[in-house]
Amino acid sequence: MQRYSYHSVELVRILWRGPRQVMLEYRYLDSAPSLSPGQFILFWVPGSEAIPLTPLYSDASRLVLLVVERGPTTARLVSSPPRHAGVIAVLGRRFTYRGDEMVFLAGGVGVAAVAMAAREAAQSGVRVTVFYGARSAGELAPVEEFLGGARVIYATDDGSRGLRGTVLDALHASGLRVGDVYTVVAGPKPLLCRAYSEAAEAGQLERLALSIETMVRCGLGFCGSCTIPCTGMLLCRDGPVVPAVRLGCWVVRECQN
Amino acid sequence: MQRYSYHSVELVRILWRGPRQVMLEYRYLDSAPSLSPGQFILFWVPGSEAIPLTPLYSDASRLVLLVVERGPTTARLVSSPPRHAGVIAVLGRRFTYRGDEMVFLAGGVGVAAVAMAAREAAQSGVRVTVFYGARSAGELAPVEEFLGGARVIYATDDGSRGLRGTVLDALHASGLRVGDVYTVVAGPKPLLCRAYSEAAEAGQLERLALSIETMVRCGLGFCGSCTIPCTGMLLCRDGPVVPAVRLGCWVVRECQN
Amino acid sequence: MAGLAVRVAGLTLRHPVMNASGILGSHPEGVKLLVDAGVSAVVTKSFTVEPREGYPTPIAVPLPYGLLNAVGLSNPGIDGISVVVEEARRAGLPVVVSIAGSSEDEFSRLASAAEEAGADAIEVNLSCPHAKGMGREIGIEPRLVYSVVSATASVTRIPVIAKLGYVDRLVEAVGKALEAGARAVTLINTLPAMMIDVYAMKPVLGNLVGGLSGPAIHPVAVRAIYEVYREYRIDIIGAGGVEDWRTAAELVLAGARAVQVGTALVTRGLRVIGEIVQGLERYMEEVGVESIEELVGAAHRD
Amino acid sequence: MAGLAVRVAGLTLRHPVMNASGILGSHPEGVKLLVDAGVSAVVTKSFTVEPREGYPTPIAVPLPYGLLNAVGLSNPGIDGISVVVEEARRAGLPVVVSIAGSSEDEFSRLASAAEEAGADAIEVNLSCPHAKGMGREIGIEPRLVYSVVSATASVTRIPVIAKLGYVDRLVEAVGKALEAGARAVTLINTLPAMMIDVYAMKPVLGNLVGGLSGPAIHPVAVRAIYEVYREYRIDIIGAGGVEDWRTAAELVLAGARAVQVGTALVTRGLRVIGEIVQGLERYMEEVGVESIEELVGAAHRD
Repeated sequence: MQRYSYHSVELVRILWRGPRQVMLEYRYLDSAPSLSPGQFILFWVPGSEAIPLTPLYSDASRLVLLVVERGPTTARLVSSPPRHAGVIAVLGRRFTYRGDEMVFLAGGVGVAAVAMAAREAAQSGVRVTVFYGARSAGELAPVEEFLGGARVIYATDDGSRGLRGTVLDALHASGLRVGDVYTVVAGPKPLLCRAYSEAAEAGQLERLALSIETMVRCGLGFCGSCTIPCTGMLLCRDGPVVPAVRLGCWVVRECQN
Repeated sequence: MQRYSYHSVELVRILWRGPRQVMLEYRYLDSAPSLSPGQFILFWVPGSEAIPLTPLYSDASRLVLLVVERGPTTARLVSSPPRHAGVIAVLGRRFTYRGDEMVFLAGGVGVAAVAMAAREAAQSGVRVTVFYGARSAGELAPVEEFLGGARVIYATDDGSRGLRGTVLDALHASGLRVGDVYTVVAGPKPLLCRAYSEAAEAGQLERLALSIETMVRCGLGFCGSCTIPCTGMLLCRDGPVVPAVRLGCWVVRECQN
Repeated sequence: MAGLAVRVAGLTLRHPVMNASGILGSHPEGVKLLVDAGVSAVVTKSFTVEPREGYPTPIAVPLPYGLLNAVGLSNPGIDGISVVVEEARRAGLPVVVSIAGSSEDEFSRLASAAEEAGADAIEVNLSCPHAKGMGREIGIEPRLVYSVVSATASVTRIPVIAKLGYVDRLVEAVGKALEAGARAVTLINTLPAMMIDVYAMKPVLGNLVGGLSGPAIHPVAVRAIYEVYREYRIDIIGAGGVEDWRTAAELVLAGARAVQVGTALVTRGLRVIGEIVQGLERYMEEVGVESIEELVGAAHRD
Repeated sequence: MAGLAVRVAGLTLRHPVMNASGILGSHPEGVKLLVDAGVSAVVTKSFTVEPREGYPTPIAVPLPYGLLNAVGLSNPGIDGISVVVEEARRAGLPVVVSIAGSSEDEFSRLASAAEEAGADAIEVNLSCPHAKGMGREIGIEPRLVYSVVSATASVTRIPVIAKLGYVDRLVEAVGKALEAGARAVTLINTLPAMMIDVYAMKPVLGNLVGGLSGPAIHPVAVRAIYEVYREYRIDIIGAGGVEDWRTAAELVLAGARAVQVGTALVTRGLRVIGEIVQGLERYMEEVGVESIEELVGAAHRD
């Protein structure tokens, strides 16, 4: 009934450590929220702030997070994850795709933004391929178990794993262009912009969705901090996964073409 | 989940009028409480006070009350029932009996205290007889439809309906003494006292329950006003229908034997 | 919907339901959402002279019976007023600009800027601390209420609404606000509150303490409005846990001519405005009144 | 249960959970129910000098998030103190006698009577109006808090506990109470509130207005305790929406050494005391402390 709720969580274990990254498993100490694919949480680090994160996985007992160091709170999380933390849920809009086939382009920590969506689609019978890229093999987090059986194709800038190149290169190498099948892209802004561009040129914007990032403060839709520039949308209400057809103005502003 | 709740009600119709009595039907305007037999409500008359009443009947749509004039608020209810009123529920302890047979002795407005219990027992297969008495035929409220098919035997002081005598006389005339079968008594204190006495003499106190009356103020069990003298019990928690075996001290104090 | 039309604080509203300050009223995008939700007037976020980032996160914690928040008056500053006002005026809605200063001078500057930008009324946020005050909010001190409202009303011709929390001397504070030129009051702001996570053993809000809003505070709001209306038959805008037509009607019966919806816009969504409006229409039919104004303060009648 | 033992306000308690004043503590029968429920101390109903019938019904209205009450200090008067105290002492429990006067003289008389009757401590109810005060409760005026607590503490040797609501100048009021000789404070009392039935269009309480208690006010209680403890490292008894071990622990972490349970005894039943005690035991095991005293005010640590 209640749309939003607060949950105390406790660290179970550190699942993996990478350069300036960590994969953490927490458990809910009282009730657990019910997250749908595409939705996210605010994760409170006591003594630091609350940051928006899309869980790699969340159910009644487990919360799995992939965190990359980007500021003081994520640095704290990566170096010294707190034994106890807080979760504010459920934020954002559910994302569902039920066609025959779809691909996810995940650059770096963007894989966290799409893992639950990929998993749910794969488990629902959609043919899912996740293109997951990072600078080098050591920065690729062990996310396969959270992707629900989706096919995973790796790409690294230095070629230390998978294709040498970006996830977009890997997509092309597989014979596809953005928008040939439904495509969801998450990662650094240049990746989002190039994907948009490619889909736009092919007239396939309706087959593309981008995982947007903004500052998030309240997370509940009233403070306005997460306004997605130029779109009239609030990320914590309408995102973070947003159909490309609504992002034309955003692209013009945010992408140097 | 919530033990107690407040409900707005609206007058549907006046079902019956007697000398200084009225039978009223109200409907719940929002949610309705779920009353079990033996339980009661506080009925708030706007502009007057809130009085404890055991409904003749209460379900999701209907609330039927039998009210006798005993003070300013009941006088108001009888003369001019308010279009809108309030109900605080669910007060008191559920009463259930599941033997083969039982009788109710209801003197005057005491019939309201036992109607739902009689109905529920009758509908559960118990053989139920309700002995209902008043001073004269005109003061007998038309309660049969609320008794669930129980057999009803009338008694009036002046013989204008049924047996000439009290409900206790009528019980005896039917061949029974108090305590031969499970007996619940509601009505003026002398009736309760005589019934107790009869059951005690026959060694059958465990087959008797009395519907007690006290002042009721909060109704929720914290103010102490409804303490049943000498028993350590709170009427709004433990009553109003109380097993006779717990009333020895009360009887000594309250009944002039 | 003629029956729901109401005049309050010099504003003509097609129905009595607007948003509370702090909900979506700091940027044009948010104003558009409020307009689409069907509010009868737009109430802006509280503007301060300088832009404010606000407090560190967490700035809002959902509770079972309400919301705990310590946003810290995040706002774009005095220069951000006009673009918000324009968005509301573009939609043809009255706009109430909320202002928060730490001194009388700041209130005056903000009031002038609001009027210049085209605001239809000014809501004075008296729940912020005063630079020279001794309490957690201006509203605690009736003499400060007087000086702040006076500083606001004296530089502007548009109506001034004083927004107060449930302070000890509420009726006295309202009296001072009226003396100083307030046209109306908004009652109430949030209640002082906090939450501690018992496992982390720390306060959850970044600011440690904050304000409680939502259903939990509704009975306090009812009393505040009732007590003030009993003393002064003035224009009151009611706020505090309004989440459906019944809670809105309760404030009206207590003495409010209009209501503000805050927390429920967050927890129940933007559709709550329309639901309240429709519910009030049905309620008015049921109780047989043609205009909602007939119900204002009706609980005070014998 | 040694880990739950706590000393507060001069009382030695086997665990920190007692009842709140107003719940079952006005007659011996009620005291017996409290004893059977497992409270660590009995807190009586507030006694006044003269017997008081109280306000007309309805005196209590259940709400979704709490209880609204206006009982009106119903009590048997000063002569009723001893039989209640005796019942608690018979059970071997400490007993805190709550007193409510309208003048300093009345507080003195009640305090003496309580001490004579064998009370272990006195809780001064500062949420009633003062005959010569100007506010709805004594607690609003720090100087009245001083004079009333002083009148109480000066005539008795047993500990005096000042019970306050969340008033504007709470920390100042607590300071005055301490200056006047209070050994501890109980925070908080109910919040001013009311309910209007929108169909009947009237306030439901017989007294029209009353006090809100229960989960709705819990976040306000947390803040009150936190703010006072931050200022004064004194003995605090926490009250306000305690309904389970978590809400009890939250008040302890904020700074309370013991807690009172009021509304939850009504809405959840007498078993709630035992549930809270057991829950606190498990909590202490989980967080690895041997004594609950290690947790008092822990939320203030860095």
